[in-house]
Amino acid sequence: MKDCNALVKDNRLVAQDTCLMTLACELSPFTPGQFLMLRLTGTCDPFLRRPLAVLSYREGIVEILYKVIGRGTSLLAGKKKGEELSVLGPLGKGFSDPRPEEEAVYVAGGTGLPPILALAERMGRGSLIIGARTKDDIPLWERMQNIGGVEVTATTEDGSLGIRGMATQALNDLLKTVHKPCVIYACGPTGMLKTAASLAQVFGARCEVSIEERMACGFGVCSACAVRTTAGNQKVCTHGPVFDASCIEWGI
Amino acid sequence: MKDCNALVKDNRLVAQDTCLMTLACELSPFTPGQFLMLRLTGTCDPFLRRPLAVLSYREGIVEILYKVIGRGTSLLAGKKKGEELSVLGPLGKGFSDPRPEEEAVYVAGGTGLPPILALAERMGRGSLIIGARTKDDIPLWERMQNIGGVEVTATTEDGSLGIRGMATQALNDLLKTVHKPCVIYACGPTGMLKTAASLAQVFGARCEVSIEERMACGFGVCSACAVRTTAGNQKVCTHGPVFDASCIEWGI
Amino acid sequence: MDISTRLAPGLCLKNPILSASGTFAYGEEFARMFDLSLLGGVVTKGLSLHPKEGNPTPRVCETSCGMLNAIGLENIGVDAFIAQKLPFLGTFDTEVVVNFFGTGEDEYAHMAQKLDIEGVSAIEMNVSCPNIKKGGIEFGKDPKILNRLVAQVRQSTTKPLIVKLSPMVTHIGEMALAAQEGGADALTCSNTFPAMAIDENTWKPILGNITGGLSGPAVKPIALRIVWEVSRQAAIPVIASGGITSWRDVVQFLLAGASAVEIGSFSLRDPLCFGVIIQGLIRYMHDNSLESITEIIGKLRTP
Amino acid sequence: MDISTRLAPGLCLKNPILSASGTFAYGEEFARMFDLSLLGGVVTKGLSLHPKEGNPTPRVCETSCGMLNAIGLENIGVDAFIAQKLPFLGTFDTEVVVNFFGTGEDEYAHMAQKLDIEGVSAIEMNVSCPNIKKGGIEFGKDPKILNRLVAQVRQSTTKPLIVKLSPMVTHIGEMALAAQEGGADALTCSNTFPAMAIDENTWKPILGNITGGLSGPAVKPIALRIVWEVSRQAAIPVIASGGITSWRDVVQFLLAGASAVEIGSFSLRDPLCFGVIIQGLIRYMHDNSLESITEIIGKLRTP
Ligand SMILES: Cc1cc2nc3c(=O)[nH]c(=O)nc-3n(C[C@H](O)[C@H](O)[C@H](O)COP(=O)(O)OP(=O)(O)OC[C@H]3O[C@@H](n4cnc5c(N)ncnc54)[C@H](O)[C@@H]3O)c2cc1C
Ligand SMILES: Cc1cc2nc3c(=O)[nH]c(=O)nc-3n(C[C@H](O)[C@H](O)[C@H](O)COP(=O)(O)OP(=O)(O)OC[C@H]3O[C@@H](n4cnc5c(N)ncnc54)[C@H](O)[C@@H]3O)c2cc1C
Ligand SMILES: Cc1cc2nc3c(=O)[nH]c(=O)nc-3n(C[C@H](O)[C@H](O)[C@H](O)COP(=O)(O)O)c2cc1C
Ligand SMILES: Cc1cc2nc3c(=O)[nH]c(=O)nc-3n(C[C@H](O)[C@H](O)[C@H](O)COP(=O)(O)O)c2cc1C
Ligand code: FES
Ligand code: FES
Repeated sequence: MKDCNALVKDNRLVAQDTCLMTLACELSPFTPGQFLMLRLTGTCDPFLRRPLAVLSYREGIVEILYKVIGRGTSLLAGKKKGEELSVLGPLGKGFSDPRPEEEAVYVAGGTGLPPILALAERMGRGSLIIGARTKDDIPLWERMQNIGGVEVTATTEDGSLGIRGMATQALNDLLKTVHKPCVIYACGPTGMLKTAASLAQVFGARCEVSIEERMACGFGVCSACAVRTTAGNQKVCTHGPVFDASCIEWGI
Repeated sequence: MKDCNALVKDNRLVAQDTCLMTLACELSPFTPGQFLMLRLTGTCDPFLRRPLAVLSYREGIVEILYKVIGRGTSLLAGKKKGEELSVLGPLGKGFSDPRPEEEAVYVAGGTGLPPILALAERMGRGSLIIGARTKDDIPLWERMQNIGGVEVTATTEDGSLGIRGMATQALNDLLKTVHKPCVIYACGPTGMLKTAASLAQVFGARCEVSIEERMACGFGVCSACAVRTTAGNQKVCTHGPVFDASCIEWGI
Repeated sequence: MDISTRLAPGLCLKNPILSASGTFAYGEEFARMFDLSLLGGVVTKGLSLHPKEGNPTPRVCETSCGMLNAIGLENIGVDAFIAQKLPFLGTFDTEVVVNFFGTGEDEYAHMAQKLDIEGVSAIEMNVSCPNIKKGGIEFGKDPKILNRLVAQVRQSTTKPLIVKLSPMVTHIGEMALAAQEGGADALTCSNTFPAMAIDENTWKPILGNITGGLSGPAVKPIALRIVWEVSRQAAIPVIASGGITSWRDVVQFLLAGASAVEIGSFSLRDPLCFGVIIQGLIRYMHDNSLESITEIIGKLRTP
Repeated sequence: MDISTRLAPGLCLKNPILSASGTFAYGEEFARMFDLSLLGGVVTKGLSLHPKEGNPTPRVCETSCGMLNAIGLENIGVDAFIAQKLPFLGTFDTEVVVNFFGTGEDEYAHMAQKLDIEGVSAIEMNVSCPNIKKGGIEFGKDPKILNRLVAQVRQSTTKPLIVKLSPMVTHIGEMALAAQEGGADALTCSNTFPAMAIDENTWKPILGNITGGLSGPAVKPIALRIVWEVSRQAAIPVIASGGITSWRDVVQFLLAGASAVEIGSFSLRDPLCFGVIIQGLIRYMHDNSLESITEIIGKLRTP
């Protein structure tokens, strides 16, 4: 982990309200699932950094993919080539590699795509399910289809791309067809993660989920990002964001 | 007075820590001595607008000349062509014209140049004295010398340009040579204004000074910018910034 | 859609947006920028029995997302106000709330009497001033002193009486109840926070008065908590004040329990914000199919 | 140049920069980023007798130039701290200040006893917690309750005792004197300001706990005023806390009367700020030919 200045190389809209930014900065090697804390301005307003997953990092160039939600991501979307950002990371614990005997299934929904895509690209095997409301919400569709060794399925609620329905339905269908040990990697809305976790139990699969929680520091000192686990409260930013799904106490 | 968006056309260093900015925005006609309140960012930090005199305004293009002092002026100096600012103005009461029979003497020191230069350029007659610590502190020296009809004298404390000494000394010397009714227009450090005011009294000249005071609104509603006058407290932003020097209670 | 809001018997604003005291002078400057009739009400600069000169300059100073002021309550005095400013305000279709203060109970009462005239819709007492008779303790810092003061003013006026609380107290709810029991019709929560700024180069305070009052977005989260706390304890309407800059802020303060809001510092930075905020509120209500702002007031959903 | 500062008999920091409680955990994470020995001292997360789970999430929220937190004092408990964290902190050349709290006087005293061990340089009492035996009123809100509490803790420890005051009180000077007379060696001014945030879309509070504490640059002007007020009334050293982000802020707080400062929220945003601030302070003193920070402390030039 380092605090470094990053230079915006490119920043463009790649789907409805979703931007892909490339930044030049020297990071240590990352594990998919790890994230950065981005500081957006020189002034103290906005005050807190924003957590965003690393999509890729190679030779001093990092990619992030983000949805414009509120003030911070709007400011980010306004950054132009040549502007500077401060970047802290890579932070947290990423996904574990699938074991050699395991079939890997990647499931992403909403803003959960970046860490999942990073993992699928790194592993180059298995199946990826991307779920969205509609076609326009799916970024990097071409790029996903070209990950060598990874089979990609999209689900959309309105049927505008791929299968009509939910990602978890497609996951269920897929798991039925897999006849070897399986590991599910999921990132997305809590409802999706919960369902993925129970499907994993039903099918006897291993399941890792990447959790989102509001953060202040991102490196483990403020206790903002608590998540209830079977081992008590854990910090999403250092113990996670990736957790073994069976350890999470999902609550109501 | 209007609140309008202004587009930065140009912004460049023209002397030590001093920038000239041109902005495109539609203002109503201005009187030299009037000022603008500039808002620097979209966020609330910095919170207050900054008062800056109008140097010139013609056909939708306004010029301001400012010294980089603190946070606000630094942010201003960082603005690039194409960026936007919000501009409130023109505000306040400017200088009165010299009467036909009056000889006009303009005296500027420190950040006091812009309103004085604006007036000299508008009037096209009289004498201008610009005082500074050193040559490098004097912006727009060429431009000043080319104001048709206005004789320009520089004074520097280190003698690096013009006469070695203070602007008020040069004013004193000049007044000795003028043998008709005279009006002095001054803007600069309080010490300078005070001396100009007493010289005016000694020589029986009329004297108008432009006063600086911390402002919050700039349009007369907050009472931040009080100045003691013979008529009680007055607001620099609406009753001034230009006052008849004989009305100011200079204090200690 | 009904965005009117009731603050007291006989005091109903057509919308919940008021100017704040001390950032609107007596309305003349803003009237040159927009029609004051668009406001729910205007609150005047705080008036005293005699004209007041105020503090030495500098009187304001910028802080992170906020500002300090130590104007020192400079004002033209109540008589000059009534003679020179009130008639002008009367030409607009808006409620005129007159903010005032005194140096002792009798002066407050005297002021209230003087302001019990046509053209004044309500009076707002600023109690963040020292009681010079009681050794300089602020009226707004002791519930007993506040209660007595309010009761005395109550007897001196037939106008709706608004008490503007000081925020920097241990038990704001106690102060609210003290004012309510004294006969206040509504409460403004709240005034500025005592604060200061220092210049590390000169080693001097930046303000001529050493300390001043903090306002602006910086204090909004505290003001919101105070409104929420007071509105659950007091039975009378609450007017919010502190850091409001947008219709979003207005909705948040309404949810916390405010019946109206005052916009102060932000209108110094953006004098045209009032219209923008009112339009934003109307649009928000329209988009959410809300018929009346009473559907928002105090409707915060807590677990 | 001497930038050391004395906070109590036997407690002298090599420089006036401390971490703040709750934004530094127990030091391990920061130790991976820089050598903790550069700090004047570290202040640990607030500890309780038993481990504490804290509040439901969301626990933090951004505000204008600041943040709210409602962590709910989650901590590993004093025993785990002593066994697992204290030895690590002991490996650095810095003072270890242990922040703690209790639910009643006996628990505070018991905690103080437990912490009266080697490796602990001083203890800092957080009194912004409700006294569950006294109907939930905060210890830090009543001078009598505070005085008794401090006196009892005083008798239970030989360590320098720092009391961290709650800022949201009517008379902060009274609270300071109550702590001083109870036997405090130093005062930290101050903790966060009770505040809240509301989501106008969901109509819900943003924090799981509804309210939280405001910190960051937004509150700095108030914290500065509190330090100035307290340091002129109390005879014991004051440690400043609230919105510090730069060496300029540090100089301002020293001028106002602080003997040291704690840096909290800003270090969440900029974890490397400590070194930058210490270097800036040294440079400032050098540029101004200052030999010792005692030449700055309390030297505000007032008219
Ligand atoms: C470990 C981690 C990795 C993430 N990776 C990505 C990613 O790769 N791409 C992406 O689009 N989004 C990602 N998110 C979500 C992203 O952090 C938020 O969408 C973003 O912070 C919103 O900021 P804002 O200022 O636009 O929204 P605002 O609502 O204005 O933010 C206000 C505050 O809430 C916090 N916040 C708001 N939404 C979230 C959220 N969903 N999770 C955590 N904090 C939130 C912000 O950080 C900020 O402190 C990630 C979140 C976490 C915790
Ligand atoms: C009517 C008027 C006209 C002016 N015209 C010019 C001009 O044409 N060119 C120019 O270079 N300067 C001018 N000034 C001074 C200019 O406003 C300040 O230098 C500028 O506001 C400094 O802002 P800052 O953020 O860089 O400094 P900071 O010190 O960071 O500012 C902090 C606060 O102090 C105020 N402040 C600081 N210095 C002054 C000052 N001298 N006068 C008033 N407020 C101040 C700022 O407005 C701000 O609110 C004028 C001032 C006034 C009152
Ligand atoms: C320059 C200035 C002058 C003020 N004068 C008064 C006053 O005379 N009487 C009063 O009750 N409040 C006064 N206030 C307080 C405001 O009315 C308001 O309550 C406070 O600033 C918080 O709101 P804001 O954050 O919207 O400014 C003043 C505030 C400012 C900034
Ligand atoms: C996330 C967080 C947790 C905190 N936890 C504690 C705590 O456990 N005990 C305590 O006394 N203060 C706690 N504080 C208050 C800080 O120590 C500090 O006094 C306050 O935040 C003001 O300083 P700042 O503006 O530099 O953050 C906490 C503050 C934050 C932001
Ligand atoms: S965000 Fe601070 S501990 Fe996780
Ligand atoms: S700056 Fe507000 S009255 Fe002059």
